[in-house]
Amino acid sequence: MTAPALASAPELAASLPALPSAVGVVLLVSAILMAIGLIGFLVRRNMILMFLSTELMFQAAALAFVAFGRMHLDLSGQVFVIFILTVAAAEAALALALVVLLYRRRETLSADAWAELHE
Amino acid sequence: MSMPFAERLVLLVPEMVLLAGAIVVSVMGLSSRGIVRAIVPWATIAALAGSLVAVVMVHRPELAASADLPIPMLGLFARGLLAAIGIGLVLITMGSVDRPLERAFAKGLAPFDPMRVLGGEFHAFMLFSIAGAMLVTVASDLVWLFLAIELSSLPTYIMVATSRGSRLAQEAAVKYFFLGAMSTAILLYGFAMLYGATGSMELLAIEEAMTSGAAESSIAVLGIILVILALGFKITAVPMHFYAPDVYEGAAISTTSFLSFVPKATGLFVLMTVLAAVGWSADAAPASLPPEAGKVLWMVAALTMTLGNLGGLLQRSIKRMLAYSSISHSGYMLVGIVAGPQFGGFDATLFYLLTYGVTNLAVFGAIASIERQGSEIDSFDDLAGLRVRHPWASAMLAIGAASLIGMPPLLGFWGKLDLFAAGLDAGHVVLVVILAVNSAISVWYYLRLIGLPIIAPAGPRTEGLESSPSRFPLLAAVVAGLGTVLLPIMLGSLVDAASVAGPTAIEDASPQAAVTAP
Amino acid sequence: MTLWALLLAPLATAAAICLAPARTAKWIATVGACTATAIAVLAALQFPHWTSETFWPDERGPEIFESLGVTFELGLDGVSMLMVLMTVLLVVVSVIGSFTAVTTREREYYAWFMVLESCVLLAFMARDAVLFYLGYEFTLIPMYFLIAIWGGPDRRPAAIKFFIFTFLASVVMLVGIVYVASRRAEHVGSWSFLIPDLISYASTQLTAQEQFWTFLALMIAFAVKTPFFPVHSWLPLAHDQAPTAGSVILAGALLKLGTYGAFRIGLPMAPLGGAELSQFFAVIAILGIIAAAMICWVQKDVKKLVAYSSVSHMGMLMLGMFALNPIGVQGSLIYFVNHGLSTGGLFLLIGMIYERHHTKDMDQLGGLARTMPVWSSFMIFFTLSSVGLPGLNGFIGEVLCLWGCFTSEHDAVSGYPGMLGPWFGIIAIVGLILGALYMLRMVGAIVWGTPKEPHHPHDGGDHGTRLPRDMSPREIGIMLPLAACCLLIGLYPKPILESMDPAVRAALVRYPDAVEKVLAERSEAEAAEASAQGTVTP
Amino acid sequence: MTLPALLASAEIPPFQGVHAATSAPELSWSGLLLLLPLASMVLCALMAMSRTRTKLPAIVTSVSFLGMFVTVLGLAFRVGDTPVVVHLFEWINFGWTAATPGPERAGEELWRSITANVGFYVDSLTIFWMLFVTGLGTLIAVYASEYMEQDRGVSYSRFFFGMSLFLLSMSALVMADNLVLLYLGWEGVGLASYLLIGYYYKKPAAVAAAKKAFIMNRIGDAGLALGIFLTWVNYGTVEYAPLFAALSDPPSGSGSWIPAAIPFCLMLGAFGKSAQGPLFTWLPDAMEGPTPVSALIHAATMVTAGVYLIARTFPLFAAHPDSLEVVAWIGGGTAFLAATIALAQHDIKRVFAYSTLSQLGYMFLGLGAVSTFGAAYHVFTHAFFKAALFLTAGAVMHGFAGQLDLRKLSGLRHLPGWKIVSWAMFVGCLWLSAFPFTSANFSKDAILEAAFIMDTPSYRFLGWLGLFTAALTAYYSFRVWFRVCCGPVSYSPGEEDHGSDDHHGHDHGSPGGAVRDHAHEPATSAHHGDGHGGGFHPHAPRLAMNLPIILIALGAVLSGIPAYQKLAGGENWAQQMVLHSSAYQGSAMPLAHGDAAVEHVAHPTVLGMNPHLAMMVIGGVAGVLGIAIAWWFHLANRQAAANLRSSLLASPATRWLPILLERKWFVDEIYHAIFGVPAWIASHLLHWFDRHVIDGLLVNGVGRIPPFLGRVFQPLYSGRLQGYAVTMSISVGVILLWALWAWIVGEAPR
Repeated sequence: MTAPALASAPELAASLPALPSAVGVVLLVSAILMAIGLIGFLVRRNMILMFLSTELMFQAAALAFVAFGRMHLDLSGQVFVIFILTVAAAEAALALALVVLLYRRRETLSADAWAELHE
Repeated sequence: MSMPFAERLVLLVPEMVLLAGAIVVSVMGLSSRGIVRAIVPWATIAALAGSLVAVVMVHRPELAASADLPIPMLGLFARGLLAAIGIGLVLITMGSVDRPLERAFAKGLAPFDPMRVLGGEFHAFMLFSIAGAMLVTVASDLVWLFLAIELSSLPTYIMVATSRGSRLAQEAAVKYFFLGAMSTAILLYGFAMLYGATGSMELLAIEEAMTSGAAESSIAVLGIILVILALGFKITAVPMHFYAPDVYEGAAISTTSFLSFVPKATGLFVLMTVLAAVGWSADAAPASLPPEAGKVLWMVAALTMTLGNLGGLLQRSIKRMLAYSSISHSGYMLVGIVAGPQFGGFDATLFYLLTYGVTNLAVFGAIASIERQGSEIDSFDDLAGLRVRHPWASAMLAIGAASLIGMPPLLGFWGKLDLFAAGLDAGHVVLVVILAVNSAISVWYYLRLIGLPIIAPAGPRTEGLESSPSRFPLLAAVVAGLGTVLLPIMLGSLVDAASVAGPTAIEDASPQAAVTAP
Repeated sequence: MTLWALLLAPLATAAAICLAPARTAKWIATVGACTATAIAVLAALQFPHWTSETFWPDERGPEIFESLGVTFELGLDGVSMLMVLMTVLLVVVSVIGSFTAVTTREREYYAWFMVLESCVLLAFMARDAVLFYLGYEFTLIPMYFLIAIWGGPDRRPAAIKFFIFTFLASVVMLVGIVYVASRRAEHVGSWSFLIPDLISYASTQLTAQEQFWTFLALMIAFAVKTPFFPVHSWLPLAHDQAPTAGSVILAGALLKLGTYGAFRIGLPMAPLGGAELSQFFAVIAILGIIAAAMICWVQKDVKKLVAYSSVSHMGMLMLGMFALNPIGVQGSLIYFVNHGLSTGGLFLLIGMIYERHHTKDMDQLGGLARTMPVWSSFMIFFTLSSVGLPGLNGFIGEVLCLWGCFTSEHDAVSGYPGMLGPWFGIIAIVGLILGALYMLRMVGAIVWGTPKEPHHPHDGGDHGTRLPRDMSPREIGIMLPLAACCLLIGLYPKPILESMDPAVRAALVRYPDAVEKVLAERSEAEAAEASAQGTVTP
Repeated sequence: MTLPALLASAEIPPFQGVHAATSAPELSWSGLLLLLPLASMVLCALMAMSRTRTKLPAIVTSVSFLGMFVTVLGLAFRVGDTPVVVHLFEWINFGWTAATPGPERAGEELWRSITANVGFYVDSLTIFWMLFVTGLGTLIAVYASEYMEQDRGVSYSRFFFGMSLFLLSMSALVMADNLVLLYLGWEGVGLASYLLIGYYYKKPAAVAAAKKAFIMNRIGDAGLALGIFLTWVNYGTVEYAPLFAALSDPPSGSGSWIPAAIPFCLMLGAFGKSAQGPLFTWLPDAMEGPTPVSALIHAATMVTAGVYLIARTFPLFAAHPDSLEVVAWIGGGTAFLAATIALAQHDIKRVFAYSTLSQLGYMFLGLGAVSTFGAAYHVFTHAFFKAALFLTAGAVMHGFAGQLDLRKLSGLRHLPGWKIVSWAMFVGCLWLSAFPFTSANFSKDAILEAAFIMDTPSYRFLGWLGLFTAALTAYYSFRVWFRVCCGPVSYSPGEEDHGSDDHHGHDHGSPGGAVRDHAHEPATSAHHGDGHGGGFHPHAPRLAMNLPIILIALGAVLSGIPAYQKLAGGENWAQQMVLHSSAYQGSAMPLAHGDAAVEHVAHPTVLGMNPHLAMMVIGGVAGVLGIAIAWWFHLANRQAAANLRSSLLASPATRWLPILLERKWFVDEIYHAIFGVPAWIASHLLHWFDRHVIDGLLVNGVGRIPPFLGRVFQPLYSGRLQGYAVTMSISVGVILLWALWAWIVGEAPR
């Protein structure tokens, strides 16, 4: 099913000269998403929110993959996104389990509560 | 180029063995019969041994050459090394997981509760992680690479959290997990950039795009640097190394020993693979790395070894000191990668990884073999005068530390010599001098590992020390220590094994050719 | 085969000591050390002719690190033969000399001593630079233990400083060696660390600048080990704190590794660098001669005094070496042996006093000539050997070093142009006077004068009763061979000088041209500067 | 007339150069000169070990010395006018091919070598020197066998060990065929001197004196070594025969400073050994040693080694006449200075020690005035009379329990058993005063005469200074004799019987004891005015001491024979010995040796007289005058001396004179202030610098850098998860920005 689309890709690319700028916009969004995720990760003390921020960063990368896949007219970018989602799910499970464990121990979700190990 | 799927699958037999072993082990761990649970570590070792045999049998050059790998023979040495060191790591772990629980079960103080035992899972996670690390070396595209890295990483987070009941372990797990997730995001972003620059997920295709100039170089540079930095987390390289001291200190000693080797090896393998894919390989003539990436790598190497050693000087905790030591050794190994495959740099790094792995086993095993009232020791004060009651452990500590210093004729020296040679061959005189000075700085704190047990008189703190109930950590230490002393005798074959892996092209299988390529 | 046996005999002894009961340790060690001596003498007898220019035996060793061409190749020439003989002699003496001094952890002590001997011998016999480095570096470990376990009150910091200081310097040397090897590999196409290979490449193919840096890198290690004046500060501490036998072997063998390295690797490897830097190192050497001698003069601790005198002597030795002519280099080589014998003897004698009186303080001792006449005679003898009295060994080395320095000038009578010349010698000769000054001060304070022995409250303990007041036959027995060697070398140095001659000339073979070249460049530079100024001023 | 002018106007036979030496392997038995003392040394050491209490060491030593004397006699009959080289065995000897033969000899294989073997260069000068060295050595060994008898045991053996070592070294020094072997002997005699001065090692003064002697000598030795090195650098050899041959070539005129510096360096060596000029202070202190040692080493033989050195290497000096003038000035100055100090000393041995200095000064003046004969002959005569003086002083010391203060001894002449000593001392003093027609008069005159013959203002001044010093010499020598041997009998024992034996040694060494004794001194001497108080009986010397005293005094008398020969119109034997050696032959200039060279030249005159005659007259007058003054102050009117001193001290204008003389011109103090204290301070500073700056600041400081840097980075490891995250992200950001910037910058020129 993808074969004809791929076959026609060069024409498609030639017919859409504005495409790179479109990809650029998506990439920009991806970068902004990444930045938001990072900033969220850095400033939020709640571990669940922090984890959500990392998810945001993952999705920023996924967005970039999609954008580049579109740019190269290659489906593997989108395939990668599927895997990212899977891994993100696994990480989420792990994260939540961990958070529960930690909450039991300290009864707080603040990351700052865990600073016993230091120089 | 490509080959039937079934044949390709043969290359993955070692990983399959491990995964199968992991499943079996995790089930066995839930058995209500103590004897079955006691077999778990042995089953783990059996899986690793089987995997080792499988690696040697299946990783044939012609098979590897047709598997679209940027460094076809990396898998042979790397996977063999992982399996072999893995056996030692399992030995060090023996008797430490679930110990109070098992004792209670044995004495009948508590009824068996499958929800509370961890042994099976723990060992399964070890196998999963090692399997992930192995997969990295036979990954032919970015998706594989990413999945393999995650397979290797995710179990380690849980291992840290569950390695011991202490709060510290949980704190370590928090730090490790969250920072790990962040670095994974960065890695993903880097992969995205690479993909964007070259338009392909296939590593060989990326290589072709990079070397032919078809790639968008600015995005590629960005991608490479992001990948390097993100992998810095796995190999504890500056600036992504900050978690290491805390995590190493917080986790149980057995897990720390695991962390100091398997993730680091994974990171290095990925780094080599990715860099080879972007043109830093001997069969790309001339091998080239975007200069900015090369400089970043150079700086990272120099800073990593320096900051690692500087940090190591100030520690009172053995595990924390070993964390810094591990950071600095990552810096040393990066020198080989900076030098590049055409000067035998990857060979040197791989060989160094071997020496580091063996030596580390000796040190960690020795420390794991001693404890105080059932909990592990972690202060230098505990080591004073150790030789009186624990001669073997102190001897292995001394040998291990001497090897980590790079004292000839121990194994560590030869690794360092190889790095020196590669670095100087590639013309990185300053970097090598930094390496040399760093190994002198490291003497400072390693000397305490040598001196305190053997020289210092037994202090009040040494009174309560006893051997850990399992003798296998000590066995691992002694075997590794003897290896440190005796392996230099068969240096030739070890280096050959590492050299086969380094050159990215099968044609240049002889090490000389790679080294002396004009 | 003999050399392998020589290398393995001490190791086997060490293993035997570890396995046997503790009270037999010293006897096993004695037997082992004597066996090594016997093997060394055997090697000396087998040595084809003392004036052979090539190494003996001339056979390839097994490769141990094929990809880098590291080879386990042993071989001796006149110089290393001499070093080996001295080392085995000193080890025997030190082992026997430790019988009563070391009473704790005897097995470990003698085992480490044997390991140390093996390392030193390996460094002297190695024909491969990495092998040399191996022996050179591993000596640190046994020595570290010897100092840190059986040493004086400040032993731990002393041992650590010793270890780190010399380690830091020697890794720099390793960088230098590997650099040369890598350049050679690039040029020739295959790696080799064999010293002759490296030398024949480096001395001819490297540029002047490369040779300069190579030489500097190598000499940093050797200067610290030797030690040169500003980087000597580990030595007095180490000597002061080491047990007697440790000091003996430190002075006699370990310091010689530095000078031997400078002779075997440093000088021939980078002639242009050596020529360029010879003045610099000579100035440092002279500074060391004089400054260390003056520091000796105000020492109260006898052992520290002798330690600083080592620094002063090593300055003289290096001055001879940097004369870059056969006289000076011969002198410095024979100085290796002399210093080992006389300083070793002095350390042993001081150790005997320390065993008896538990002090090394000059102010607390005096007039020992009365209570210990035999000891005093030996003390005076070795002092005289140390100050370079003609007829004893010290003189030969000292006079040849200075001699070489004097004639080391452009258009020298010796036919070997050098960079130093009479002015260097005239300043260095002050060391002769200062040497007598501080050594006689020591002798005057402890041998002569009104008898004075320290009060030791815990006398009658373990040491006081077992040792005779004066030297025991065992102690006389270990001093006699040293004294005999001193006398023999002093009166008939000819065989030694002859046996070293080919090695010396081989080491210097590129120097006349190198010196000429450096001198020519300097005069050109001066001329250019002068002409530049000449054009500016008018 | 300046030297070059003298050279130009000389009507002397054309200069021939030093006779080429011939090799004489058949004379290798002369190696006995080394073997005999070596054997005796070894035997003494063995006897010390076996703790013998017999006189065996003395016997062995005396016999071996006698054997040496016989050997020298044998050599004297075998060796004629040509020097002979006897090769014994190889010592330092190796060679190599010159790498760069130099432009004029390009292409040649040039063989260079360092050759310093153990071999003898035997010519008449050698034999002349060895004759009196071994002869006196034998006699003094016999003397010492009795003198040291209280010390029988280990110390006795040790003493004779030292004596043997001394003669061994001395014969190496004198017989050597190269400068390096000479240096061996040179240091060897220094060592022997060190060991023997420090013989009474429990006395701090003796230990200090020994050390001082060795150090002062070592300074000289450094000069000698310097001279040797420079000689080789310039001439390519240190063996006499090739060296003299090289000197016979016309000078190459390279203009190098080295050949001109050589004599000055050698001179420094000679001054050190002979206690001249700036290096004189060790010799008076050396009198702490046993008296036979003072007699043999510090008066008769060792201290003349400097004279020997200059005489032996005279061709080197003659090539640079400026150096000779310096020698003359140093010699003349020391002669005068030492004589003035001797005026005010009370210790007999010290007086004699300063007289030795003074006489050595004459010898150097002689060398400087180009009269090697005068110098050598004075060495010869001086050896005998000074040995005699010391031996008599030793006998007094031996007999009076260490008493040497000439104020506390009187009228020995009249005591039973002391006749021989008194008259031998008289002979010594008379000779020392250079009384007319004594041998010393001839030898001293030869020196002074030469100074006048040089006829330059500076030499003339030195000549007059020498004459004035001669008067002083006569005064102080007879001051001793008149005080000690004449006048009323009175004595008080010394504080120790030479502090030698072990059971007395402890308490005598302490300075406190000495002070106490001095404090009690007036009462003691008054009480024991009759000389028999407190049960003290001086024990007069017995045969073993008397015999050598007689023989040496006789030798002093007979040492005039060569001069009498000359007066009788014959050949002066001693002069012939010197003239046939390098001391004359190499000197490329007319030497003031009296006959052959000088008498044909128009002489300058002294007070209208021929210098030779003038010296006889003026010297004689000066001597008699000195003796007369001594007689007035120290025999006829002893109180006058004390009065004079106190009146001098009373006047501020003159008080410096006695103080300066008694305190030896403060030379020791000045040296201490100029060299000792600064060196001490510098050493302490260096030690401080070494410990605190090099080790403390630099080494430990560098050592502290890594931990310090580690601490700088420590705050980054705060333990807070997000702290780490921030650091990581910022670092990643910075690196990315840098990469971007680098990429843009790098991209631009691409």
